[in-house]
Amino acid sequence: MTIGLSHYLILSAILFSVGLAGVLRRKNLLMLFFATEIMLNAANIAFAAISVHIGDLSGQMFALFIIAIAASEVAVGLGLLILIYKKYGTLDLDNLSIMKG
Amino acid sequence: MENYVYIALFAPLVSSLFAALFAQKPKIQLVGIVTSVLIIVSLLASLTLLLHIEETGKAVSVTLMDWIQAGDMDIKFGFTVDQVTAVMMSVVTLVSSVVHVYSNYYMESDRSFNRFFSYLSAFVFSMMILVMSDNFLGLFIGWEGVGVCSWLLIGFWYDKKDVTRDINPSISPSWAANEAFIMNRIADLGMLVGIFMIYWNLGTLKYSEVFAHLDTLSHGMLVGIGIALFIGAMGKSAQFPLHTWLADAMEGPTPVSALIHAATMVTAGVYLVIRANPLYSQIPEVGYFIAVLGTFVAIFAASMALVNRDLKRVIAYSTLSQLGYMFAAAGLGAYWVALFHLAAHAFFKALLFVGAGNVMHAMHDELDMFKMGGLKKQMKWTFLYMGVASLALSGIYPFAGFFSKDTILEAAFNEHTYGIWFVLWFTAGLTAFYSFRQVFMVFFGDERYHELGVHPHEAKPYALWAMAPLAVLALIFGFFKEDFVEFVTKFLPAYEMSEHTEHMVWILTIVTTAIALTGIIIAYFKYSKGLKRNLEFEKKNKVYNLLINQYYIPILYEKTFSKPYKELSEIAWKEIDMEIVDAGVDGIAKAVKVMGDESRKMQNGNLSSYLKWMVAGFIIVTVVSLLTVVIK
Amino acid sequence: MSNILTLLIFFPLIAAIFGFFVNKNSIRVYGIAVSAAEFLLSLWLWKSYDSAQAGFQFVEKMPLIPDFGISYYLGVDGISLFIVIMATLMTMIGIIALSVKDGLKNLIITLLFLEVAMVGVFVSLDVILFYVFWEFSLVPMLYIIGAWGGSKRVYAAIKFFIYTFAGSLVMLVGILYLAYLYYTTTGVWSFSLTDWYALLLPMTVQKYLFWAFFLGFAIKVPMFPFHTWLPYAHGQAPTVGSVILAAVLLKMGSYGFVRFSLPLFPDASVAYITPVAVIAIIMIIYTAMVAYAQKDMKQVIAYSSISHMGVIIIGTFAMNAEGISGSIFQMLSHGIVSGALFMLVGVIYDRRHTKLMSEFGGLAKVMPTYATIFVIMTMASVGLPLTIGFIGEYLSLAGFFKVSPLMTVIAGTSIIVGAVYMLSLVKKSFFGPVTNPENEKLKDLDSKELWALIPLVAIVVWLGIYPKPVLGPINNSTKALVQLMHNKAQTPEAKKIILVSKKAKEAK
Amino acid sequence: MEPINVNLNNLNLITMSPMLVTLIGALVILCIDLIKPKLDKTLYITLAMLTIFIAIGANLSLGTNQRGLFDTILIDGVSLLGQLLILAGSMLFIPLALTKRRFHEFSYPEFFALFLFMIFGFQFMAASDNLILIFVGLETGSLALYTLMAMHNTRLAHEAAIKYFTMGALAAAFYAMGAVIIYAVTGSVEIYSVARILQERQNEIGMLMPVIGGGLFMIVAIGFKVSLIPFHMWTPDAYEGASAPMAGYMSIVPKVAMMVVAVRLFGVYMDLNVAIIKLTIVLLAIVTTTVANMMALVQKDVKRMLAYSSISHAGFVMVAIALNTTKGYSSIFLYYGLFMFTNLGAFTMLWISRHKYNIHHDRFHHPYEKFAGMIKLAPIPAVIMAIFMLSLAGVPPFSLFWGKMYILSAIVDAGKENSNYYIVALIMALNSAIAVYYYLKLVVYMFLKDPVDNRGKVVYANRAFSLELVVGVAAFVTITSMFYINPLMSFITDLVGASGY
Amino acid sequence: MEAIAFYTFSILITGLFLVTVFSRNILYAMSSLAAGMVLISGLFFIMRADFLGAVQLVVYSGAIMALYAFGMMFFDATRDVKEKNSSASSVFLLSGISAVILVAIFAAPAIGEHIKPLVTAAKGLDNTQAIGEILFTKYLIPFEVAAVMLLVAMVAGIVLASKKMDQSLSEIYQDADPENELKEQK
Repeated sequence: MTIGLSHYLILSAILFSVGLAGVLRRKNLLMLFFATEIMLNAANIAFAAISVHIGDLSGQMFALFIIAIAASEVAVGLGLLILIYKKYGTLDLDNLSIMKG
Repeated sequence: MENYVYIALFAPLVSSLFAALFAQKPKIQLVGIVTSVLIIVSLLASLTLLLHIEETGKAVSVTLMDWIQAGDMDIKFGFTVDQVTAVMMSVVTLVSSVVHVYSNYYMESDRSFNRFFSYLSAFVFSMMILVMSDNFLGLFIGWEGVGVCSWLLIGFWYDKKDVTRDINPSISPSWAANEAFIMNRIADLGMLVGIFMIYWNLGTLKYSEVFAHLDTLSHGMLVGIGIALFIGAMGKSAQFPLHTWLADAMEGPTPVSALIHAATMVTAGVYLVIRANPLYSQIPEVGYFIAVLGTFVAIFAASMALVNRDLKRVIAYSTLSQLGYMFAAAGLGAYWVALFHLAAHAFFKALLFVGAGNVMHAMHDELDMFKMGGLKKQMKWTFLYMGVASLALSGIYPFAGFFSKDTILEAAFNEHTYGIWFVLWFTAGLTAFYSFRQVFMVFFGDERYHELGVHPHEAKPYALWAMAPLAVLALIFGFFKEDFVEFVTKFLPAYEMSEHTEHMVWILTIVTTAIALTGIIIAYFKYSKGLKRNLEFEKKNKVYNLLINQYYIPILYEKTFSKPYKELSEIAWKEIDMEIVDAGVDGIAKAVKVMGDESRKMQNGNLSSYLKWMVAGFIIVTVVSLLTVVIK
Repeated sequence: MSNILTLLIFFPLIAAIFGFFVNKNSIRVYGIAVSAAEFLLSLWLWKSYDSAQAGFQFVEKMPLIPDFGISYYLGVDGISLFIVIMATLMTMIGIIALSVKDGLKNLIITLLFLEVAMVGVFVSLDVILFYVFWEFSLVPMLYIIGAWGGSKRVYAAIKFFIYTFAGSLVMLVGILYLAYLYYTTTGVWSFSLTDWYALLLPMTVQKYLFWAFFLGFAIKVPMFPFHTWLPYAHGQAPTVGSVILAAVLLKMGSYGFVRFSLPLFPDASVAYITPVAVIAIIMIIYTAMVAYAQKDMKQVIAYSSISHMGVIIIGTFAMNAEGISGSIFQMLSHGIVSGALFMLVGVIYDRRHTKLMSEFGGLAKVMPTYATIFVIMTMASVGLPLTIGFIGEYLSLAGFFKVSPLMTVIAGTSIIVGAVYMLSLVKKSFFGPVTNPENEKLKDLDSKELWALIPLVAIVVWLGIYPKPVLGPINNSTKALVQLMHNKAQTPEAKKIILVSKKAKEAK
Repeated sequence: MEPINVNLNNLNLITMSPMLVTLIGALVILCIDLIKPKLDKTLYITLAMLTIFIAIGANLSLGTNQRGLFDTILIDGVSLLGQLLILAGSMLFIPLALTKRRFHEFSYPEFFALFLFMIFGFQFMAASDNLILIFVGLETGSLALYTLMAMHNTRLAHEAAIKYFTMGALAAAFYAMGAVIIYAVTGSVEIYSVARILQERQNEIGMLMPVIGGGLFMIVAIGFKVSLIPFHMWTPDAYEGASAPMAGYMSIVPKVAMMVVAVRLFGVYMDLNVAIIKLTIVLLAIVTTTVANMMALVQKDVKRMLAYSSISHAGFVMVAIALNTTKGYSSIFLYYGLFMFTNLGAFTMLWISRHKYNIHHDRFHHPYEKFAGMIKLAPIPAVIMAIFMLSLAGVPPFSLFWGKMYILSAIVDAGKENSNYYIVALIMALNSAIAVYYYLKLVVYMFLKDPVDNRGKVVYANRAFSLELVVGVAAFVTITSMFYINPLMSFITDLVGASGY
Repeated sequence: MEAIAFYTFSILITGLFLVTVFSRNILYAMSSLAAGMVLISGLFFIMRADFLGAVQLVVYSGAIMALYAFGMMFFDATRDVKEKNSSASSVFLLSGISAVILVAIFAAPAIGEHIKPLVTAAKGLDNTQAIGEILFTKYLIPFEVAAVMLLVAMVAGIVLASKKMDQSLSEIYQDADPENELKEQK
């Protein structure tokens, strides 16, 4: 039994959904960010797998840049979290609902 | 001669405008004099024209200027004075002159003396346009113009308040004025439709051209035009069922009633039928209908006059009745007879009204004849005038009415419409009865006016002098019958009695005179002495109540038209316009707003739900799209 | 003077901008002077207008957005000429009669802006330009109603704006579609009306476009059942707002029918005569009834406007020169008369701060001059011959009689129902004894009001007796219009109903 | 392993010049700050403006239809237009930092550096058809933008930034996944080759599903940025939380950048004639316009209302993408070009009236009541604000009317292909009628109501010359639009047409 | 062999990420995330995407997780997080459906088939070399932009987390102004 492209893709799909579930479920912003990392990783797996499968390097490059993007997002995201943590003393997004309607 | 046409036409206008300049000023006697003089000038011009036409036998036509030009429609202010017009002009200006002069007396202490003359002269102007115009639309100008003047004059004492009277629902000058105007408008619509039909079928509205080409039209179309125009005539001449306004119009000053609602305006309908004789002679069935309706109105109105206690209303009903006579004649094709009666009627009816004006003045505007009586002593001349007029109205030889009415009866007989003849004959008796009922109630018997504490007095001499021409004409006009016939039949179709009728003339005359005399005699016995109101009778008797309530027609109109219209209007406004149409529009706006409020709830400020919405949106979009693909 | 139309449009604009620098206390005179100058300018336009010619005159054309076929394209013919003059006249008279104290400066400047839009609408021959002015006219009116109006003014103003705006947006889609059709047919973009006139459209397309334009115009007219903004707008607007709204703004809709719907979609117009006429009849009778039920003088006149507009629509859809000329003349007549009536109501409102008829009664005794003018206008409103009101109404009905005698008879009840509500208004307010002690000491018209009203009375009588100087050019242009429609008509039905007058035929 | 030879001439480095300018500008600002801190903000403002100015120049000097740097950079008409709009919007934004009141973000040079970095990122989005570069550019710009928002340093700004950021992260994941799918069927992440390959393969079995799926993922990512409902949720909050000029900026520049991407990406789908994607875009656009309009109706704060209004404008513009006509694509840029001035003008008016303490409302800085009776307190600003509102509402002759007209016209033209577009045009037209209500609401408050009480100076609180200048320019552009529409539109059409759209 | 490794890794990764997503304890969540990342790099190695695996290991498991760890310490988040998690059903529904959608898309036969590689390095290079070549030719610009992006992230992080942000200039009223805004409120 060989592991084909679809195995990876389905893994990617599952991980994407797991990440999505986390994003939707989490109220703690830090943990919510974790979930977005999972989603990006899911994409990475798919890219890498396709890239390897067809022998084209763009996919791996894309994955590489996604990693860079994820890193940048973390930096900015954490900055923002620190900011609101200082102001609100909590990371619960339920507290962030002054603006509505 | 053209200048005379213009003088006859515009002298009243100048008069009106002159008076209008002072309309808001207190009384200026000069205004009365100037306007009267100008109307007399118009009269003289009219008479000159009459003589001129008599001499030459040719009509005088002038075109003043263009009026409406649109598409193929080309309507000019054109005036033509032919035999019929000349007669009408003379009658109108003559009565107008008398009424103008008389009004100097009648309105002498009225606050709005000047305004009155302005309106009155304006009326004369409109009437002159009506009779002089050489096309239907010009006629319509006059038609509506007299309507407005009538509105203004009926409502002259506009500041009177609405009062509820026992026999009329709710009435005031302004109410009556509006009623008259609106009823006339209903008829005017018919007239307009007639005009439209003529225009679209013949491409012109000029009498001469229209009548010359009538034969190109189908019979059905002619009937349509005839009916439409007659509907117009019905309104102006207060024919059933559009008659109620005329009695109510008595709210206006009495000279107005004399001029407008007796002598001139109300006869405009008859004039129209006479004018359109080439049309109506081609459609005898419509003519017959007109005759029947006229006959009906004659007896219908006479019956109401029998019991009415209101001095002016009695005369109004008699006018209505006489208009019925005229229509009967015109409908039967005896156009010159109708015109002759029109002229004669104008004289004696105006006289009658003006006389009634004297009585009213004497009685301080009291109109109930039961409160008068025995005025003969104080008002000799007035009694004389009204007597003459009543005799003329009753058709007693040698007064004018005798000749004209008799001829109508002969014509009815001649046409073998014996039913019409019989009714008209019977009505002649009624006419005599109510006319003299009135004379006796007012001038004979006990002096019941003492109860009111009034001191009757005769009118001023110049007023009495002013009435004289009418009285004279009421007396002698009948003797001009032959000349008149000769004159107008140059234009109107000659109406020759058959030989059979010629033989019967004497018998008919005697029969007619007999019934008239019978009426007078009955009236004499019943009303000349010891008159008392029989309240029990008035309460109980159904026929009396039917008549005094004008066959309940005003009430019926009130209940079936006025009130429902008002209620429907309220419904249209409050229920439909506000609740449905407007609320519908607002409903859309509100719905949008509500939807905005609802959809705003998804923006609940919680990041988690925002994220969910985003994913949900993605899923909805995707599932729908992918399902579409799969289904395809 | 070849660019008089440009001058006519931009003079008030520039004057309005300069108006900002005029001191508050002097603004009134400035307003009168500017509007009078504009009026004289429009009279000059009339003087220079060649009545014998039917086509567009003083044509100016300058590309504005050439790639998209939009140009600055102006011109007047007999149809628009007098509406322009009426617009300038009514603006002038409205300004003369102004009784507003607060924010007079803003009001006058706004009125001048409004004048720009009004003149622009009627002289534009480029459809987009027309649309621009058409929409822009809403803005000053919004301000006028909303800022100087009655207690529900904001509601009324917004309703007016959004309602008309919505309608005209549908029209815009129609315009764009028509432009596209023109483009596909000829390969060039053009929004010039005269270019569009040459376009022969298939019936199916005409039908859709007809309704698209219809919606825009019908709301403006306003036609039943899109009329409910009007009573609010009139009821709440200050006098000058009502005057201009009734006199000019409503005419934009009916003018649109004549200028656009008929010549562009002759077949569809003919095909839809019946539904449109039925709506018009409903307008005539139904709103007349509603008017009769009103308690407020101004509302009576507001609803009467709708009723009269019904007659105008009837005349427009008569498809012959008589009816269309009549409807255009009726536009003028209604403009003058209802303008004057609104002004008259404004007079009494200034004195008593109420417009309820029940508050009045017997005014004729206290204010005779006022009553006289009111009655004259009433008579003109009910279409008395020899007043301006008759000719238009008569011709409209006469024209439509050719199309449908039965419907004309029903529509003709306008002369009855019109009399009913107007006379009952006059009776309730002017006749009878003076019951309300507050009314006993009312002042009659002052000189300012007389100056505003007397010219209108003069026009009412003058054009009633001698309409030729106005009706002649209208008639010429209308005949040409009908000829154009006839030539364009494709369905046999339309060919039959669009009736070219004989004289025009002979002239050919 | 052999050395790789790269010919510098083939790189076509010039295509990078506008981005390089902004990059250098940003770095210069950072360096200056490092060397000598506490310099006045005017210096940075001027530097930033200069940078943008040079970038515009660099941009204008580029010829169309060239690729550079291993084909990752694509300078076609659309990218030029996109960059021009981005730069012009930024140019209008920068002077707004010179306010009378002091605000947090403008006090730090980092703000201006980040601002230029952001432009840099967006420029790449516009100037590339490589999904990777677009993604990187997008994130560069977005991350900078989040920071700029947060730097306003109010509670609401933080909340806004977090919301925007988090949703942005999710959208980024969707973008990545969309790219995966596209890559999985084409083996390429470059749009032009994607287009080519899809064209070749479109009739293969099983193609439709991934093609559509990829498109839908991309719609989420793009819809997020241009705020299509239901991916718009961040928009009102972000606009409300951000400072007024930043909100105005956000309503234009990032959207323009993303619109360019959308044009490129969906252009492929349109050429393939994938009906589902077309339909989805149209439906989303309709829903966006309609729902946003309805939500805007019930707002109490002008800024928030403008946020919803910009959503509805985005929806309106989005329809044009589905038309796949040159006119449609051109009108997008025309619309945004005009919208930029009007909307930024409106936001600047809000900015001028910005004051520190909320008077009328606990939460809102710009509730309607604040502007009540403005015509009496400040007639000229009131008139100008009203002009902006009317322009947004699409009342002629103000600028957005023309944009609206062109888009509607483009939609109507497309009716030839599919008559349903007539209905779309009607819906869009009627939407404008709904929209006019909330714009008028402000006009009503300003013109038709009396001031709430005597706080005349509130509407002027933040007034400064540079702000007035921006408003003046915006007003001028808004009013005189009809005179330059033709050259502008032909310029745009030429550029768009030259790009093959 | 590959299959075993794949399944092991897959199950582990999924499990770990599930822990990340569902754990109440932030420390567990983070640890399992880090572990998952490491295992993903394992997957990359299986695929012979060595460079990517290395980067994953270094950047993710190293840098990113380190950042998170610092952040976590700052937030004092070692204790259990009390979350009022939104209704599980909607979360599962939404994520489940998206999983189905993704799987449905990925299951399409056209995925990954008949594709010619477009971006390839010179033959005979191993993965890292190939990537190096491509990265510095074809993807030079994205690489540079990514560098700028990281710079932006750095500046942003510094700005946001710095003390400068502690006091908001936007919310205080400065006296430099001639008028006192507070007075205006009266």
